Amino acid sequence: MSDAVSALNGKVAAGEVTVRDSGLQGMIILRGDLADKKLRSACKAVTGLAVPERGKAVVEGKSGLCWMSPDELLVLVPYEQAGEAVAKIDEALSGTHYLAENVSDARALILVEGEFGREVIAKLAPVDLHPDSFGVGDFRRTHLGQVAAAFWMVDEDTFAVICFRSVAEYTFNLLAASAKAGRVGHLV
Amino acid sequence: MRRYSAFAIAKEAMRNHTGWDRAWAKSAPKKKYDVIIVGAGGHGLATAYYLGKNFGITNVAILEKGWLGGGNTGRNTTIIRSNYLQDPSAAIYEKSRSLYETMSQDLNYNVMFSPRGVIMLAQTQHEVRGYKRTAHANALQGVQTEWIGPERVKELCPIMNIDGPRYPVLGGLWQARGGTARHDAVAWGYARACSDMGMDIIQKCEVTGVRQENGKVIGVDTSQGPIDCDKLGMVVAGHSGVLAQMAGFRLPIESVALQALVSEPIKPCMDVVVMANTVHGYMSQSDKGEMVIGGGTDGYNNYTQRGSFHHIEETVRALVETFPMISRLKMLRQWGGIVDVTGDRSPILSKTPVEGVFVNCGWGTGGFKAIPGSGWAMAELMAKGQSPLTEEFSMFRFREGKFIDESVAAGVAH
Amino acid sequence: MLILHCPYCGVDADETDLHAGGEAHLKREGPGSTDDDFEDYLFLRENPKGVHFERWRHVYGCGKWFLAARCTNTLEVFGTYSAQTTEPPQEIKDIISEKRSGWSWGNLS
Amino acid sequence: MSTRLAKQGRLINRGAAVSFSFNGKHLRGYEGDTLASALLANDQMLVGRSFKYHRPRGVVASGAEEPNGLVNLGKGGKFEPNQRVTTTELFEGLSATSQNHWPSLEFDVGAINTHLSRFLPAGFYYKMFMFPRPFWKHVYEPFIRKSAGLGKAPKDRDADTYEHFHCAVDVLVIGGGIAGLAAAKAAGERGARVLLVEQSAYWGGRAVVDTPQIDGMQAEKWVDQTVALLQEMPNVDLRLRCMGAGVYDHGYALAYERLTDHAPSEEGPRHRLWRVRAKQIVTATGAIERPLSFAANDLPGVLLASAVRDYVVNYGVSVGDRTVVVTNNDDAYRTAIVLKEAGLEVPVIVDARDAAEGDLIDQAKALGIRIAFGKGIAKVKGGKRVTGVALCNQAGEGGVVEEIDCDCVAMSGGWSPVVHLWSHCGGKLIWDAEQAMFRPDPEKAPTGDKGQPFVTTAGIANGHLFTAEVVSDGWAAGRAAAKAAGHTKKGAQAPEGVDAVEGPLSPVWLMPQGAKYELRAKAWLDFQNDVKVSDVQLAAREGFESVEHTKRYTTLGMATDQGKLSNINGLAILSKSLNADIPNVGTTTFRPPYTPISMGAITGVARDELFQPVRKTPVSDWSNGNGADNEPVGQWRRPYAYVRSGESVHDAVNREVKNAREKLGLLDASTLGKLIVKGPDAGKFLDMMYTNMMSNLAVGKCRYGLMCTENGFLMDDGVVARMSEDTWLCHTTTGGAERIHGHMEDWLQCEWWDWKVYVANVTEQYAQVAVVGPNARKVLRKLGGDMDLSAEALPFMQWATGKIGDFDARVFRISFSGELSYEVAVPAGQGRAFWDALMEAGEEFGVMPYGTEALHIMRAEKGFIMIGDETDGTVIPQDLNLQWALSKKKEDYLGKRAHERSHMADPNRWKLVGLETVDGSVLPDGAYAIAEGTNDNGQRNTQGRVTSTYYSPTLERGIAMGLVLHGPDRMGEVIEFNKVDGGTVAAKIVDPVFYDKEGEKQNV
Repeated sequence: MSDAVSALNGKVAAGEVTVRDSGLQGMIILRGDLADKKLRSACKAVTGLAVPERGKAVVEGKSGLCWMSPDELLVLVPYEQAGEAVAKIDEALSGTHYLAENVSDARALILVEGEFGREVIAKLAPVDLHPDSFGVGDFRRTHLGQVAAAFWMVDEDTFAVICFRSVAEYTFNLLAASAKAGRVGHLV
Repeated sequence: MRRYSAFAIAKEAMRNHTGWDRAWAKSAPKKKYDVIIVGAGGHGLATAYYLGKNFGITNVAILEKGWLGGGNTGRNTTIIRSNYLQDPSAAIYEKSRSLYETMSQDLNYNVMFSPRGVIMLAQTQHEVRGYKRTAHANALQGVQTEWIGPERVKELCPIMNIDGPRYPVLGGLWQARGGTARHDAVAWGYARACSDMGMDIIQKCEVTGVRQENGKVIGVDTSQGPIDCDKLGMVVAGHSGVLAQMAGFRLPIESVALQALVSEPIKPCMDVVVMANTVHGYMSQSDKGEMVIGGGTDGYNNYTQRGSFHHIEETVRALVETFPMISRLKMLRQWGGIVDVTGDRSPILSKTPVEGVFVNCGWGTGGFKAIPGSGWAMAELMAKGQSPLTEEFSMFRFREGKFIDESVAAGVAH
Repeated sequence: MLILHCPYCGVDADETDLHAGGEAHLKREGPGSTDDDFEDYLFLRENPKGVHFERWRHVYGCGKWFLAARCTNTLEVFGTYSAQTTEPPQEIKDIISEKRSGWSWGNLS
Repeated sequence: MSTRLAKQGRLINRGAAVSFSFNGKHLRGYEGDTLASALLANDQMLVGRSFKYHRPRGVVASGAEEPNGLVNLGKGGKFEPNQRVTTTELFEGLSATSQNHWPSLEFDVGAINTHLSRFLPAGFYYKMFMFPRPFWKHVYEPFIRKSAGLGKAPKDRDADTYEHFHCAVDVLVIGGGIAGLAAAKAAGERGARVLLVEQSAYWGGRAVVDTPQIDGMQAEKWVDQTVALLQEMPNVDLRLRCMGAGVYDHGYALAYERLTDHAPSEEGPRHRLWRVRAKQIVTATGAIERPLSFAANDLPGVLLASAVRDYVVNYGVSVGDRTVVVTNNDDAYRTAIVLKEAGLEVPVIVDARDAAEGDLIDQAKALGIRIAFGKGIAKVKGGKRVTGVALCNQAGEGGVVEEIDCDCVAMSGGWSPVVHLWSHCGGKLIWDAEQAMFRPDPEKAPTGDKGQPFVTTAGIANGHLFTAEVVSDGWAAGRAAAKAAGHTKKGAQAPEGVDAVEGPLSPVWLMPQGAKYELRAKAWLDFQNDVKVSDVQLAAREGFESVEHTKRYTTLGMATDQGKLSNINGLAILSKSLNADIPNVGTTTFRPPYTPISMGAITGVARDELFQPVRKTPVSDWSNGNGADNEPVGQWRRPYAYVRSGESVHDAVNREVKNAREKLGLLDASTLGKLIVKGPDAGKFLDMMYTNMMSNLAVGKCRYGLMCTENGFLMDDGVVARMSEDTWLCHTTTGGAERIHGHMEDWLQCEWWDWKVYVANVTEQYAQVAVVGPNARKVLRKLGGDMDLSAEALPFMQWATGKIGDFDARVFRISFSGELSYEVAVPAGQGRAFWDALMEAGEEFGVMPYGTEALHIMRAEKGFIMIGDETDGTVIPQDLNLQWALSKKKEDYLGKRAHERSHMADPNRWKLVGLETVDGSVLPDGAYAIAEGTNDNGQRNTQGRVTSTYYSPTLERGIAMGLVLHGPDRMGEVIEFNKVDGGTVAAKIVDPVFYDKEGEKQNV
């Protein structure tokens, strides 16, 4: 197949807090009964990870599972494996009521790296990002500025932000502008 | 009634203005009236005024639970226009606009009607088509409007950024005789005239019940005791649902908050009213110099007269994009009003299931401009049982699926 | 600026994450229904100055619709609950009755 | 004269001189000065002109309540009108000009109004300017507008940036005076997450000026110590130059942080708007001193007593050499004492009270200051500044008993708690007759999302005038707030304050009590808007009995200071005039913000490219680089046409249409919505969503579908393809993807929640390209791959997947143009490469991209409807002759019941037809078909309207579609359409399919 390019095609805005395109990432919408054994083992099979609790995400490298809603997971796998992962899930869940769609190209994954990354996000999202309230392992769907987005923390100084492909540039510029404007000094 | 004039003022000046009497009389409720109007806002007072002026019905009481003109009449952004698309709307709003032209003289009270002109901006191809359609409709409705290009828009409003990167201005619908008026003065002027015709304006008088006898209204219970009447007009905007409930029927309306704000006053820089519906904001400059700004309504039912701040934010964002210079002005004051919105966002002027009870509500975000026309039409409906201006605005139209939808041409209607 | 608790993802969602969907517990009227019932279903609303049952969608969050019992006069929220129900849960009715004397389910508040 | 003192000035750094300019005059001040203190230090007493009478005005206050000292600040992109001199910190190079005068501040023609003032009482404009009618718009109003309006309008684009910040705290403390500090400390010690904001540039509020004792030390020391302690606490954030602007429902509050106003050369945002979610809010917002209402109290040189004190203590500036203090309370004695100790003259303290005792009074006496009890000021003498006062008996009518020369008057009518933030969200007030003030009613606090009170008020703002009460009240409020937020750790005990013993104040609303009209007509209540005692009394006489009426009639409290100085005095005068108690007359509602905040701050980063999101397809960049003339469609920007150099947009559109019809056109169709609907009940569900049948669509086939709202109106359309036994793919319009997805979820979640259906929006997963024209098949074959694209293998209205070249493709044989057409979807990541490949391979076949206008024209030539053109929210399928798409077999679908209503079944609804002008011209957009006569409202009757109209390059004439009364039965009939200029155009009613009626071109 022809070489795919991510929406932001490697864009980077370096600074005290750096905003960068994380590149191609395999993503699968999986809707179904999250308590169902078949579904849980299928998730395990394609990511090697266990289904997270409500409001959480488990991510290791390019693989992960994010809790999107009571009947939806976002399955992360390496980009080139997305197709076969969907096929695996289809096979495992055939006969049950579920939906699995490859949406790797429908979204963009942006990394926000740096000490006051929390504050960069907090400038844009109506979410309590105090360390006591949000940390590594938590997953949140909300809006950044005027677009839908979801994020989790890769580590204490890194946020991973997902948005739709069509607004990747807007979201990137929004994050870059907020990073450039500097620290607030509140979330410490 | 003591006539107001420069001469009268000069005369009073010589005796330290000790000769002025009350603008409207203070009245206690009588036992019975031919007509009771509930709600001494602009629409209620205008209804009473035209009942007297056009039909000689002056045994009228206007009941107000707070102070007259204290509801949406005193909370809106005072825009007056009649460039509506649908025939019934154009008819009543143009009637209204034309009454505004001579209101100061008719009432001998300067309501400062200022036909400075209203531009509805077209910023998408869809809007271009919508407003060209409105212009064609208006031409047949006797409403003076004109489709104008971007250059003319800029000429009429130099502070506007017409080639914004996001939504360049493609043109606009221009109504030269639209404009603004002093909202409080409209209520005060009508109140003074009603009082002069011998009508009773009773403030701080809350209606607590609607009394009926075999399906016909016979009076109301109020915080100042029961009052009898032959006919009852409910003209209480945001609270229409509550009143209808007292009368035992429901209305196809919901009450939501509409917000507005003003900037600090600056020297004149904007001589027209501009409405930008794609970005959801509109702005004009008051005689005091404040930029008067409004936007859309909240999405949820609300009686608090407090809206959500993010709507203010969206509106200001939109207007900073359209008028970049306001970025360095400051918001002086923001406030909210409760508007009642119907299923098709057009008003209700109608008989009701209860004989003798008439309702005037559902003006949503567009009530102020309609005050005189609404009063005129409502008076005719109450006096004669029908009016060509109210024909299509019956509360029963929803049952038949016969809607009057203005959102067709514009996003928000103010 | 309201906050509503999303019963699905468990977060206290900011109003800007939500979309209001009007009165809840409406009974759909389809073909064969009378004009009165159909008008009632589509247009006539309680619009109370007081306790209101309404639909909200956590549109920027989990995307789920949920229901809320809220006072339109004070904006107090008595509780939020699943949209997959035709009546508010008893516990929420109890909370309301306790806070708004004289209120009862089904009557206009 | 006003000047800089040799000593004093705790806030200024005499080591650092700062130069600035006022009205072009170059002046010097010190670091730490406000513009007000610096102007006074330079003897610039006159700072502006009033709104109505253009009276000369000087600084009255020292804080946010200042009504007179408003200036134009800065230049170009940093220009800002109406900046308050008392809250503007001095910086190097600051340049300010005074406002609202012509030609100059010293000589202002508008000042003629002050001589006409007796002809311009409250509301005069309601009573005149009515004749002749046109004069209001053309003569009177322009004049009034010109003389009103204060500052200049900015001209240039804002050169600064702004930002927002969201945070959630347990306790938000507003106000950094001793009450606020005590509250923050108490809350912080108990483990609460605390944000403490102070609008000014320093901590301590009034206490640091009046230096009482707290915990056995000078207030200033206590403040420094406490601030240091708070800065040590990790759970406490302190912010100076950050004003609590507004309190909203459910614990939402706005704080307005001014980051670089005091240092414009610094990098970064100018303002930051904090959107705080607080479990509890403590408003420790202090109080504002009230002016006294005596004749000519508006002259430059008449200030609040506290302000005179502030200028000496904080800035080492004396407003005058000889200051007369006039008061009805003890506090103002502090001013006299401070002045005396600074070596300045205080000829007399005019005390309206008959007698009073207290420490301060003794102290004043000990300093040898004369005190005149029972006296008042009959009149202040002077023109552009104070030259003296005439004393009278407070009990009398103003007969002058003595005249005293002075160049400054320090007045105090008592203190009004700042209750604005308490009131913003519904907190109620009670009238405290003893202290003559409104203060918060603790029983009626604003309530939050659980119905719980979430605002408490502390200190002077809560009606406690004395240090001891202020600090303990602040401490208690902080502790209570922390507790309410769930934090109960042990903390230190309440701080203890010590006060001078003061006697009670006696309310003075008018000076002298029985002032004659001449005096009342010169006694100002609202300085900026020129509202005088006589105006409020006139309003009362004329029946404006509600305080809201009076406020609006006289404009009292409507100026940029929002009545901070005038509300209570005005209210008192009104209630006296009505012989009613103040609480019965009520107070006006307070609206956010506390003081004005910049529109820039409200906008935040959402300007220019970040104003709104621009959605892009994988092909957008290519289009923008190749002449795309974009039109906004929702948040997308779609190419309207690809314009080549030397041609007009119109030429381009015609070229694109012709080329697609004759050779090969490409359309970026990626914006079309794509929804996957899957599950055992998916078919049943789609049968409810669409008016026509979808459950019986065969796998591999496509069907055009219509969607109606439950109210019966057309809401969307698109091609539905069946992917597998339990999976459908629904295409929506460009604007429709999110809307229709939400619509489906709504019905699934809220109505048919037991149905087994999942929906996923995969719109952006694919780049979709419409390959259109006689050469469509050729170009795809040339790209190669493994798909059989022959008419036999892939006939019209079917779809297949496979490889085209090395692209994973899903190919739909659907056509919106009437040409041979393939819509090819490839993964978005390969979209651009696919487009490039098509452009390259298509070269030999005459490929050209085309935009939305060509798309519209081609569909119109084929008589296909367009949602948004033929539909407008009032149109039902029957109007468009789409009955065939309304399933008879189905018992129910959204809109079916609605269509049974009388008006929708009405045979007289306008119906879709084609229209051809007799002269071949293009019908005007939105024209109406006129009918005979007029309706009851005198409006011309109509019988139809144009819904789309274009020039057809294919047919080389104008073609249109429209809705016409009984249209389909009137084929061939000619009707007239109106033109805005009054003329009409004749058009023939024809079949809406103008081109290739048999569809031969698409079925090959």
